[in-house]
Amino acid sequence: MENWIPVLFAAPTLLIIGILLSFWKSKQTDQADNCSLSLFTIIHTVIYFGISLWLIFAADLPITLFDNEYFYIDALSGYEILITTIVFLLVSLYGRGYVSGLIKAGDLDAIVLKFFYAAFCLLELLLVFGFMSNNIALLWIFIELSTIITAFLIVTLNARENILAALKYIFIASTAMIFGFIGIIILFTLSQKVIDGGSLNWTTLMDIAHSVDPSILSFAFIFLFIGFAAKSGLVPFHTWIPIAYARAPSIVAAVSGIVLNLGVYGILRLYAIGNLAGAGEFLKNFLLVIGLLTVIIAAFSILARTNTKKLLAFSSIESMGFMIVSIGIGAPVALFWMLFFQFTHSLVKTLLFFCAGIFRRQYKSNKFDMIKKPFQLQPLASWGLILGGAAIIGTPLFPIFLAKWNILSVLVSASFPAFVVLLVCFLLVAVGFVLFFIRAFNQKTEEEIQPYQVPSNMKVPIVITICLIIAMGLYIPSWLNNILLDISGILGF
Amino acid sequence: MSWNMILYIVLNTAFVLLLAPLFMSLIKKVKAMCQGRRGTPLLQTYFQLFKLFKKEIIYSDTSSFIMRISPYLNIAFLLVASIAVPIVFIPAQESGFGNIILFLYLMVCARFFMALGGLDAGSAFGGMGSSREMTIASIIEPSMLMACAAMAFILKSTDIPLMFETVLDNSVAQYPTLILVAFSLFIILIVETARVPVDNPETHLELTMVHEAMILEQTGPKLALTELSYGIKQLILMALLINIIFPWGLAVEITPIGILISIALFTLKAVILSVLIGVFESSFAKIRFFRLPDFFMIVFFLSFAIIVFELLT
Amino acid sequence: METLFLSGCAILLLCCVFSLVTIKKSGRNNRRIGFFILLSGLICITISSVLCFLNDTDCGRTFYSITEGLSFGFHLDKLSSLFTGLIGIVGFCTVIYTISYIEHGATGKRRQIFAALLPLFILAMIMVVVSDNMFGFLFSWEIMSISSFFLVMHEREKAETQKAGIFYFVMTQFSTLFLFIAFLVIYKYSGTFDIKNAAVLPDAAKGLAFAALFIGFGTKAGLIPFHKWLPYAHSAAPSNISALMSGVMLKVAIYGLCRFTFDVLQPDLWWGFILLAFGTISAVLGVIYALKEHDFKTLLAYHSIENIGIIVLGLGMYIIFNYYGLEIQANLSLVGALFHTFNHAVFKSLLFMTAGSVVQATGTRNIEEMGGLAKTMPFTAVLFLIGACAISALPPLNGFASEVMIFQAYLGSFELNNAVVEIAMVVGLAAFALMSALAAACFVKAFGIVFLAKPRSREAGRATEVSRNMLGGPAVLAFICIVLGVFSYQIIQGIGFDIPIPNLLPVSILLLLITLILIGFLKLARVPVRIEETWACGIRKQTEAMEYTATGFSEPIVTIFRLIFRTRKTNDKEYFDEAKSITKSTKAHISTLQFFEERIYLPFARFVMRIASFISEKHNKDLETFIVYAFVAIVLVLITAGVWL
Amino acid sequence: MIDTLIFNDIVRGLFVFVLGTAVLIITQRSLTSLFKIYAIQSFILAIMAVVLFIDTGTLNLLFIALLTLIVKTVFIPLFLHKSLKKMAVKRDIQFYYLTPASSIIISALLMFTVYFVFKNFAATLFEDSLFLLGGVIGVSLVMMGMMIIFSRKKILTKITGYLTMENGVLLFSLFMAEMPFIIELLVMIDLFIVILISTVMAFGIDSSIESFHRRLVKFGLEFED
Repeated sequence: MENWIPVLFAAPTLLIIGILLSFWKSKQTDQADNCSLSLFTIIHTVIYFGISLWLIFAADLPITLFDNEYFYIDALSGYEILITTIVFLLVSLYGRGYVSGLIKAGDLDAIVLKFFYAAFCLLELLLVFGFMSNNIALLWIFIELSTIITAFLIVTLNARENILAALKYIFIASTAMIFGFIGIIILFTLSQKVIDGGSLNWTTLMDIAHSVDPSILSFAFIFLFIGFAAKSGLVPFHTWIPIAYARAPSIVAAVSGIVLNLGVYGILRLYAIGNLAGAGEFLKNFLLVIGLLTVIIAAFSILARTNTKKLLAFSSIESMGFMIVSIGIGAPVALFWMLFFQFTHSLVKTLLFFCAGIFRRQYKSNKFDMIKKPFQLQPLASWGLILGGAAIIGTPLFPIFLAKWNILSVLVSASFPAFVVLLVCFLLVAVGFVLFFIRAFNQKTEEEIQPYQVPSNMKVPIVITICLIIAMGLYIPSWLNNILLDISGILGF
Repeated sequence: MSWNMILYIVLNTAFVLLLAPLFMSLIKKVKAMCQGRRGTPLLQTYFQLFKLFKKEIIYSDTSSFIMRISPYLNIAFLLVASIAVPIVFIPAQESGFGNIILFLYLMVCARFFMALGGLDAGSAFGGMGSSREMTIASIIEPSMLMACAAMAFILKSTDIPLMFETVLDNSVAQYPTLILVAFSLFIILIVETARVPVDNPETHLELTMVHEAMILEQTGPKLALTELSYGIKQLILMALLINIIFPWGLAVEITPIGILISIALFTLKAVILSVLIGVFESSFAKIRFFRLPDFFMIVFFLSFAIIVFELLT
Repeated sequence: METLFLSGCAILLLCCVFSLVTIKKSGRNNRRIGFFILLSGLICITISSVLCFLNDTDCGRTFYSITEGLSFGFHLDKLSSLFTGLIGIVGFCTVIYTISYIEHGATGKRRQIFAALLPLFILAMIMVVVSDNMFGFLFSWEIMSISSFFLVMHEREKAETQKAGIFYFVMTQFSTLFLFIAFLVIYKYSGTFDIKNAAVLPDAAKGLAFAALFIGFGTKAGLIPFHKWLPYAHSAAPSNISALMSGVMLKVAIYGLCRFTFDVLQPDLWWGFILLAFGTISAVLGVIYALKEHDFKTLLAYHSIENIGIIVLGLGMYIIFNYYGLEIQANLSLVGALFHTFNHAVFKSLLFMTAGSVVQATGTRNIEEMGGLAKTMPFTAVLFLIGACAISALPPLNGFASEVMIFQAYLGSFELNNAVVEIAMVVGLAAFALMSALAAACFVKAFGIVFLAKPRSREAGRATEVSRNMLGGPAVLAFICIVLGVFSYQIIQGIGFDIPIPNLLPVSILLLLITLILIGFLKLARVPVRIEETWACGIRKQTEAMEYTATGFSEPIVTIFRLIFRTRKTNDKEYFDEAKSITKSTKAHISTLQFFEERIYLPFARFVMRIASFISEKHNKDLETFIVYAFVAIVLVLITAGVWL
Repeated sequence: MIDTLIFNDIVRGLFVFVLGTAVLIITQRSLTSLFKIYAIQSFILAIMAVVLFIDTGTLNLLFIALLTLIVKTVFIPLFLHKSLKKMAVKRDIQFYYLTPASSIIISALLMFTVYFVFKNFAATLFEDSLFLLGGVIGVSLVMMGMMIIFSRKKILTKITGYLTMENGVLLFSLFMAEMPFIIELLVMIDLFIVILISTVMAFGIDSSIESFHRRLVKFGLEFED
């Protein structure tokens, strides 16, 4: 019975992509095209959201699909799928108004529109399949494809810098992924030593982990880690993120914030296997070092930022680094709060990108010195930016403060120097954000700027996200609590 | 507030009010004698006060309510401070007045309002007087506290009547370091009453007068009250110095004869001290204003040394 | 009493939500309604804390928990009820003052946001003081900092407010960082978050926890090395906010210091010395810097640093005396410090509010341009005079009542049998005396220059008395000052400490009696009164230029303490001829070195910024450089794999 | 089946050829000959696969050899030549960071470090030292590919660098373990898509925005309306 779940996911996408591609250039104006095309996208994301809700609440996880177990959904992948579908739903709602703004401003010409929406839906399919795939090689391929699709989405604005940004993204990501593939081959030979046919499925690897030689497993871990690190933007491979986010349209930037989660998901699974195999000690130090390096570099570069979207890009890198550090601690409490942090961080980052998008449309540039009289022109966007910024910094009313407090309380006993360094970096990030906001929101100007009419369907997702964030800051629902608890159970922390 | 206390307060303040002008004119007379003049008659200050009380009050148009109330507050604070220093007889029980910190700060209060009065008239003299007065006060304050600390450390209490009693019971010989304390108290007396090395009480020359400048604008009865308060302050500090060193004759229980003896003895000792002050004043020239901190450092170091000796033995 | 307290907090929260909800129609009257609700909330809190303080009953409950580990609870005992009472009273008066103070300046909507943030700020402070676990403490501590940051940025157009805002935010986050370290180190050893005796810490960790606590709370309280944000934040913030911040927020930091050093950790001796040393330095330097300050609110801000110094040195002495077992002196210094906390909150917010009315009336903050306001603003002048007398510790008022306790503790330190400690105490006594005298001098200058003589500028001349409730708030505080001062002996006895302090009641009765007798005597004599011109050696017209200025007044003291100020006097001349004999014009300039800012804060900030620009410049390179980064990283990882595995 | 001694010599000979082509690719300046050398390299890999098939007899290797022959030796170089004709570019003479000489030295060093790293894992991963050598050369080929990417200017050269990395991985997998064929196929498809997107973008870079669409028409991606 369960076999039809991937079909359930795949069918609507293929159907909608077919409709989109066959969408003949009809007589109506570009705006009308945009409305109908974006309608299809919204339907697509709503279906996905429905399925993921059904998965989380109704279905009794874990479910394995197809006889050779290529697809497998357990609490962790269900949780990640939930995050992805929520964000995609919000982004598609917001995207409808945003893309019409793009077309009106002439940045996006109507011909490429259908490819844009098709790629958007395809990306969601790839991400969901990535989370569902039990086989690491399959996950590898989905990650490769998601890189390509995101690169294509970045190129849609067909400005010269966009193509450069996309190329950088492709090359950095795929070169690192090739090293990932070497890791897969090593892992495969290791599994062959233990069971005859050798398999790359997460489940079988988890079972045979205790009988695998830990040092070679961590060797394979390192290669795979390089691949996933490029995908989730950790230090040596993070350099494409600020350029890609700054050039890409805001909805693509918001969505590629979720693609980073796929990388962190891979690292988490791998670490779980390594932990079971007894290579925990080396992996912990490795993850702590890389995580701290990422947080330090991101924190320092946030301080000197002038471009809004680059500021958000670096704060994404910093959050990824923080997640890797909390995985590196290895305690179940840290894992619980790291997953909670992942959920809330994706929401806050989406909110920030929405507001940055509105500012970009209003002031035609991301530079902070172009922002004039933000509170009069775009009250909702500026308050959204302030609340989002406060949330990212970790002010109490918002959920990220809870996550930081608990992870740090575990980190104190794990390693004190890392704890102090992390705190200093949080201070730098907070100062960086406030410096940016104070300078941006207090530019004086005389000339009259007519406000950019923000359509209501862009305002709705912003308000929804703000309410979601504040709600999660004060109350953690029981179902979320239980899911996170059995995830740490599954991963054997 | 037992009978003993009320009688003490009445007697003490009456004595202080009566004798204060006497010692002011006595010191003037001694200084005149040192300069070879015969000087004014001893009762001159009484005549002056009486004359001033009859004169009319003139306020400057720029002054505010401060100018009107500062003389009253000035003399009120100093009269209450005078209760802390028993001259007539040592009151029976622990009254709330005796604390030495309270005594010092009441004098700070008087100076505070006098300085405000000086500023109120809006003339350059008043401003300069207040500014210099507050500067001198803030530099001498640590030395005053050190002297009090020395007394408290030696006599093991912070209540002035109690201190006098302990010195009265066992003679000075028992506390040799008290002599050094007396010396720094003498310097503090000179500074507080604006005597020559620090400031010249008689002159009205802008550059030299500090205390006088502040009360330049006071007229009539207000000036009389301020002059009287200056006399009271001088008498209290002299009483503190005398009774801490030679408290003999200071009656402990209330007998008319005992009180008369202590008053007589006190006036005698006070006269000797005033002569000493007069001679001291005329033997020094006025120090330059910015040399004063070094002068005060000597006093500060002296009382600091006392305390260190007291602690180390 | 517990329900009263909770209802008070609920009302505050309601008020914050109310003004947020009615943000659209930002009319004057619904703001008034909001403020009246706030007043009622504050009254409930004050009553409940006074009740709890007097009959010494502890009460507490955890009222909300996010997940099983993180819960918010409150626990009201004697110490925290003192501080909630303080917040209640000062908050009450500040809100009365704010009702008409907020009507000037800033657009309607921003006033509405201000009206929303004020109750949140007060509620956060109360929650900090009463919270029973570290999570709740830090949670409300952060909300307090962030809401006060937004309040400081009320008039955010001005460039100096932005600078003050950034400076303030950086220092609050700096203090939160150290609190994080302290709390989590304590959590690491004690295993629980709640604030109770965690005696299990080993010595090194206890020392580290104390150091982090001291820096964290010291930054927020404004002790010397971390004080630099205070003068900027207080002069940039609107006056009622700087009244609340310096009156109450600094005290919350002091509460934190007391609670954690005395209740949670067992204090060692060297802690006492650190507190004593930093307290004395902050007190003396605070007042010396205040003397050269000519911006009205910065002058008061530096005095906050001075008074915080007094409180901290009082706490330090408590630890030292406690260690040596001198019961009376220990009680004296602790009660002195806590009583001074209360007094300082009362008279400092009184001073800030009256200063706020003066600044609003004259439109400038520079005291050189004020003068003669006593005649045009008599009530504000009287209130400021009461505040000034209180802060410079003049006898009948409360400033003296608490400082005399600390003096008494100093003078009683001869019973310590350790000579070195006694010498330290004596030096501390000298510094303390110097500080209190300089404070008196500074407030003579402040009051004299601002209120007395003739107005030095046209705006000061045109100043008029402020509205009724801008006088009502400060008047209540002035009354409290007098009552606390005169009845201090009775109050302290009532609370249950019998410590040897002078009874100020008879003193003040006598003072009143003598003054009344004298006034009556002169009235009877019906002495004629005449108003004439000030005597100015016969010059015809007495102009305000001839008055003594603030710089002139503090110039002698500044020259005496020039080593601390390191004043640089530069005068550059221009000459007509190259032989430099006939000068065309000279420009003289006196600048005092902002030691902490120029030597410590700015160089450090520049260093951090240089690293930041170096690292961020690495990120806008082309594809090849990025691949080289990746390549080098992969080779390094391979080598580590080879070596380690 | 065939005598192991001769088998070792053949395999070592093929290794030398592979390294030769890799070095040539790094130092090659003209793009057309660059693609030819890439085709030769893929062809050698196909032979390697066939030889291994003969030795171990797993049918999988034969399919991989066939797949490599079709896709990598014929189809991709053809596609690259076609796209080269469209672009005006003929030579890529600009070298960043590494001149041809220094890049050869570095690749030798790399080979040594990879050998040093893989040595202590050899026992469990490879059957005998020949396979270890194969694995090491595979990984160092990948590293060389990466060096090509960061030391050359033109996008097409970078794509060839990426393809060499791909070959390196293929070589590594030949000597390491028999990957299920479905994975190899998917990897090949994915490789092709990457190249397609990059070349399309390469066109975008070279041309200005207006002519960007006209060029797309040649690829049939554009509808003339």
